[in-house]
Amino acid sequence: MKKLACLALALLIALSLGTAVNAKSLNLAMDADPVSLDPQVQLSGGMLQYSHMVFDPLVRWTKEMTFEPRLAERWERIDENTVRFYLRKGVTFHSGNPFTAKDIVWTVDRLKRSQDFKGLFEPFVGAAAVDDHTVDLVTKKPYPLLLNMSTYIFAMDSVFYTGTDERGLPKDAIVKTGYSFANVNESGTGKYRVTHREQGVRNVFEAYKNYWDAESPGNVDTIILTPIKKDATRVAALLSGDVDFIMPVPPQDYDRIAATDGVKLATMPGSRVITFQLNQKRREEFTNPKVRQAIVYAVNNEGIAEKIMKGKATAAGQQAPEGYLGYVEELKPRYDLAKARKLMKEAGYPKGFECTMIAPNNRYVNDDKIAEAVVSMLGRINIKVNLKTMPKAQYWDQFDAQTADIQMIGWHPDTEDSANYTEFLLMCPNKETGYGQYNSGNYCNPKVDELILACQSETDRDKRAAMLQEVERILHNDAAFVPLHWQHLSWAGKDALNILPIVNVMNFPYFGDLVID
Amino acid sequence: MNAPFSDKTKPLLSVRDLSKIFDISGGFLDQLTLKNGRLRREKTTVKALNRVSFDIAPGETFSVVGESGCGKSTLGRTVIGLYPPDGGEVHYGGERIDTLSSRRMLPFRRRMQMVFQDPYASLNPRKRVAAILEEPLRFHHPDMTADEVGDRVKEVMEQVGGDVQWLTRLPHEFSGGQRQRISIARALVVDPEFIVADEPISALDVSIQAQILNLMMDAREQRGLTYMFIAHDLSVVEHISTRVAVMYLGSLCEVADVDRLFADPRHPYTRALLSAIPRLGKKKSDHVRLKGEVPTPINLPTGCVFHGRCLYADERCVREIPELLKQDDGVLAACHGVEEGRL
Amino acid sequence: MTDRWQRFKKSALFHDFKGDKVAIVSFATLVLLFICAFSAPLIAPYNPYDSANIDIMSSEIPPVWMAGGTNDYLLGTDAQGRDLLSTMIYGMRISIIIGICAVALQAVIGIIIGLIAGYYGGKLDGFFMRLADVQLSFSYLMVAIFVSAVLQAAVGVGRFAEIAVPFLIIVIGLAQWPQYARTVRASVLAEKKKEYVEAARVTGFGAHRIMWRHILPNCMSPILVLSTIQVANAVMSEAALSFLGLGMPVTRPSLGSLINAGFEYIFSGSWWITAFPGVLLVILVLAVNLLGDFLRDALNPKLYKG
Amino acid sequence: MVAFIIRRIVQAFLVMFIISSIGFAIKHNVGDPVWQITGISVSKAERERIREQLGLNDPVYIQYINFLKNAAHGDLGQSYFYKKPAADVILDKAPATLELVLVSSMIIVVLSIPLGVYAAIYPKRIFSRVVMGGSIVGVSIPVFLIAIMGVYLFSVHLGWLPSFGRGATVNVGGWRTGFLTVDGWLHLILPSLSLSSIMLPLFIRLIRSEMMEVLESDYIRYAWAKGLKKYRIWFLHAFKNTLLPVITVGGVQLGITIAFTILTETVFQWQGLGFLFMEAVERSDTALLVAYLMFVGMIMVVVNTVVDIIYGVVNPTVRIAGTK
Repeated sequence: MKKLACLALALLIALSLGTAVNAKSLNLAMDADPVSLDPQVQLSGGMLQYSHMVFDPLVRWTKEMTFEPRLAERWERIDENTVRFYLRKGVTFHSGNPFTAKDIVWTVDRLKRSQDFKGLFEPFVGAAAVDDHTVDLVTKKPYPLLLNMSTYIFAMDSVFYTGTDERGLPKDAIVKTGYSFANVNESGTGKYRVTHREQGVRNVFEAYKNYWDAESPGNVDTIILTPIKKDATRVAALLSGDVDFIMPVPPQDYDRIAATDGVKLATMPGSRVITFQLNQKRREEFTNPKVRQAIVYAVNNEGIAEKIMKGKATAAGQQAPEGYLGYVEELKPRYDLAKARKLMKEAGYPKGFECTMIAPNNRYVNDDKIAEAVVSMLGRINIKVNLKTMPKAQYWDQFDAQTADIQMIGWHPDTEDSANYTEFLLMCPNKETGYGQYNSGNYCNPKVDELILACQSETDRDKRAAMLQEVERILHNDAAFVPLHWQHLSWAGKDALNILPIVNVMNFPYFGDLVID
Repeated sequence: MNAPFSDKTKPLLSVRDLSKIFDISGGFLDQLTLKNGRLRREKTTVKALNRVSFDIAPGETFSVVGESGCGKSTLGRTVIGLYPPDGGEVHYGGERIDTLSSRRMLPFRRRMQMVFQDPYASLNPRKRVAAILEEPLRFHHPDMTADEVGDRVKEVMEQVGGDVQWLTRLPHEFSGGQRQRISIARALVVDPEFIVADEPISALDVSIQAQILNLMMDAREQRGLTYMFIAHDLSVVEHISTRVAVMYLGSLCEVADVDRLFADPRHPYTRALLSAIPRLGKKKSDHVRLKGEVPTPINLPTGCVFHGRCLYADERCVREIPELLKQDDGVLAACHGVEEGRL
Repeated sequence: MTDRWQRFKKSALFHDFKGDKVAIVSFATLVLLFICAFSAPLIAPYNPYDSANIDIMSSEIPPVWMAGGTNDYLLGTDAQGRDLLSTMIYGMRISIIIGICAVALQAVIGIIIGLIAGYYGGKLDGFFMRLADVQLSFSYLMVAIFVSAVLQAAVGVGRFAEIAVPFLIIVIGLAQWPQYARTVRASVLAEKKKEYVEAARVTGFGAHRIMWRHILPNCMSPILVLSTIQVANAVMSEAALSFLGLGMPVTRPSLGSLINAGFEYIFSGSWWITAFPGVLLVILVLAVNLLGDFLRDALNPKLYKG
Repeated sequence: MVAFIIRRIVQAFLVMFIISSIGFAIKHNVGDPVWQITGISVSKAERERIREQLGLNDPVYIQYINFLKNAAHGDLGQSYFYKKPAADVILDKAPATLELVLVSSMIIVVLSIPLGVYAAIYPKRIFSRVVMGGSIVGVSIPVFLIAIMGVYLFSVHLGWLPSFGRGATVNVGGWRTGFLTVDGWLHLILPSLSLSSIMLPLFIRLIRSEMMEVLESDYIRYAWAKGLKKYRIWFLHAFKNTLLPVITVGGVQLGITIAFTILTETVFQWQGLGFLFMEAVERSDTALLVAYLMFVGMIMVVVNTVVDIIYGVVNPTVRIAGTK
């Protein structure tokens, strides 16, 4: 019976490919597809994109980086540790179960157990149901980012996920590497249900008929998501008309897509900063701030942004992009080759030195090409760099072991907040607290640590901004890292798609709101 | 040079009970067969030599004759050490040589040489004649100067009737007869005392055969060589040999001085062979016809290997292997009939 | 030396060569490419390894005859701003070095094993040939991928650029030895039966001397023909590995990694980054293959099939 | 025959053992899977706990013994990415590759035999020269270059053919086939042509040279002398004897074809084993890597066996290779 159903479904898909015009279906190609149907199994861009299609969060980010009510209709701060959410009524899960405050309590409990999310929800005590449609989120101490974190609370159907499945295993188990009920079944409140999933090959999402958001203009009933990993193949698929929408778009093809009739390109500045870290423990030279500054001055990051990123990146002089609390207007990119050479001479290395560099080749946009360009730029101040690029699967191991003197890392804060950059990348590495987990430069400045720790419980926005900006200035003057650019986000699709209204800086296109003309 | 072995009373080469078995059954897995539903390991072997014994005295030309496939080439190769024997002993100049390591064997390599049948295959096609001749010399006499080597090569070349100009050429530029001269020169260049000649003329044109034979006989005269001459052509053997051994299916039938053998063959197989030689004035009815065909050496007949084809075979011949026994006149024959005086 | 040359001029091989236009043209092409490759520092307009010559701001300049092209860069520049012509010449040098050395390595391993297996036979032969069977049942590409994964981890990452060339030589060399071993073994088995080998043994020569000085020279024509084919194969293998991202690093590109790097630009209009190295690679491999074809016809060796 | 079977079984075990060892050797070199299954902001301690849970902290030999134990029961481990047993994933993806290889093999057979035979019979004709010239050019173009050019020309430029993937597939008893839909066939064209581009020229040349050799032989001359019809001579006598070496080489080449699927499938995003393999390398999905190696090794042993048997059927004068 199951086989017959599969057969019928496959035939249906085959037919629908031929008659896609009236059905308002979307053929979507991304670089990867969701690794699981369980939204809490992994914290990654792909999983959050999936979560926004199939599940709904309490609140979500708008394009302007404000909060938009979703399952929570409104919210208010009750005391310094608690925010009360008033939930939408009449919402049902895909299973048909009604959505209540119990589901939020259950979801937050599970988030605190999830290996990937427990870190983010560490400041939380938990959620408490006040009544069926009111729930309190309680933190351990005043927490300025409570709403930011609420965007991660995607309501899961507590009834559906409770109990044991036919194998006798608990349905709520979070399993990363094998079977679990939640990995292959879903019941969310989102616009789309997963009707067919062949991992890595094809995923079909169909609109849920009892979806609560009747005001959304979105008119896409079926989404067929195909992962296409190789950039050129993804672009070829769009250009040959095999798919309607691709993300991300490789910069080298921006012009071509923009110039092709029938397809269009949409880009937006992003908040992922690409940097190099100079390891002061491996290289004595890098402990000298003049050498670090010389390197920053030698790197023409505006050239990289213009040429390698085809102008679709913003050259950076600090960690946080414009719009973030910590952003400091006057910290600009500092390319100046003459000054770089002078600094090298002052530091006592007019003849330069030799060192090693590693970078991934499939993690960030054009990561290997950027690294290669930086190698030749450093060559101009006589620093001879041996570069090795590798797939991300091997990269993080090497990064963590700090096998090279200069290492690339890009960072996008899960909290959409300035402090997050510094906490992971530049605070003094500390095994107990976990701060500085990705600080392979081993930069350590107690003043920076002090400021970041203080701002974690500072709920006054202006005071907090001042602290974060102070941090950026210190890092800038110390040349604590080599800032390159903020990657732009890019999407491309057929002309009939109204892409711009649904995309945002987090790179979670809200496909539920997509309108196809 | 040959002084220690000029003693004519002691044999130069002595072969005792020499046996050689070739295993043609392949690897372990190929030996497995299914018999009556059970897996068994079976070896397939060819008994090329069965307890062959003879002596060769210094200065002799000892010929071994027999049909093709009778094991005479194997005998030559085993004697000279190309094949390790599976039984028996080979003594040379009083010393047992079949068990020597290749290093201990080296001095004998210089004293024993071989001439091969196929002049096209026996010269390395990639080497110039000079190299073919010089290499053995340099190998055995590392202390010789280049001039000495050159002189020695030229000398041998002249002796075999070759031209000094041949030295710079490659083997494919020569005719079969010329190549065989070069082969002989290669054997002679290390100044051996004993040469195994494995049908050295059978691949040559008839007109050339005599020249090569004469060359070999001249060399024997000049150098006091001892030959073991392997042939299937009795008429040639008659001319050059001092003694003749007749072989059949890996066993010796008869060993005798050449005159005795041709005048008075004892073994029925020798008789049949001799009767096949065309001679003037010979009646056709004298021709002894053998029945049947040569059996395969994979499954040797019981008793006398010749019994299946022998006109005189009786029940004892089927049962018992005859010994090579000395007759009154010194002829050795392995035949129950001869022993019993039936023949 | 002149003597040898005279003799070579009289040989059948040279006679055939003179009569074969395709062989002459491909040989001339090959000689030209080799000269270009090995005099790269002299003839290439720029040194692509010297970062002083590389400016990111002059990336993706089209060839001189196209709109936007400049006389400075005859065939344009690549995505890093390197002169494409110079990069190709240097890249070809790397491809050729890897190709030839990898074949030399396979040949050495294969010939030693083939000689030993063929000459001694028995268990040794069985062992090596089983090993060759097993390895051949995986194609060289897969073997190369494994070996490269293992070796890459073994050498660490820092110095990879410096050891990349010997690394690829070893990878391709280890992946391809069975071809040689089988061909050599087959020839040795045929040669071993010939009487000149017995003559050598009768003279008392040791096994090594017989194998190397007597048998091996007679196996040269299949080895020569196989070697030309294998050089072409090795150049292609290197390109394939580089295409999969397992080959030469981007800072010292071979033709294969140039094609791979350019592949991403094929839709963007900068087709020359992948097209020119691609054409050069095809010409190089084609010339070697045509020459191999000629040798095969002229020497008519029995190659081991399969 | 007994020897033959035992030899094959021994060889299969040998292959499997070597592969599993190699698989294990590279397992620790293709990266740490824990990085692939966790988000980047997960803490170090949390990662260490996962590693411990997965048994990745055990000594290598213990992991290897555990692996062999499980493998003996047919369990090749769990794919981290697919969250399923690796063997299941392999079996899921195998149809795609097998169909691709099958279609390319068909293309090779259908084209190479007539072209090779023609070029052998009429070596001087213009068309033969074109075929032979074309084939040597074909041998000299890397398969990925042909694939790229194909996509550029037929998909992007002309828009005639799809550029990636298998298109619509139909599940027939667990075998997901692209043969039953028009879309599936359209998707097959470019990948199968690219894949056959490497072997087709080789086969044309092989068939031609073998056929020419046979045509030169004495018994064919004798057949001419007997006055047999030319088609009878060409196809019944000469071609039949040409087949033997072609079959032997063909079997080995099939293995190479399977490896070249890695290149073709990468360019076309063909969801088969080759693509899976490269993805598994990139994701350090080590159980899949080992399972893939063992699967391909198994296929090769089977193919070699079949080739030997066919060889024996086509030419009864030689018994199955490896027996006396």
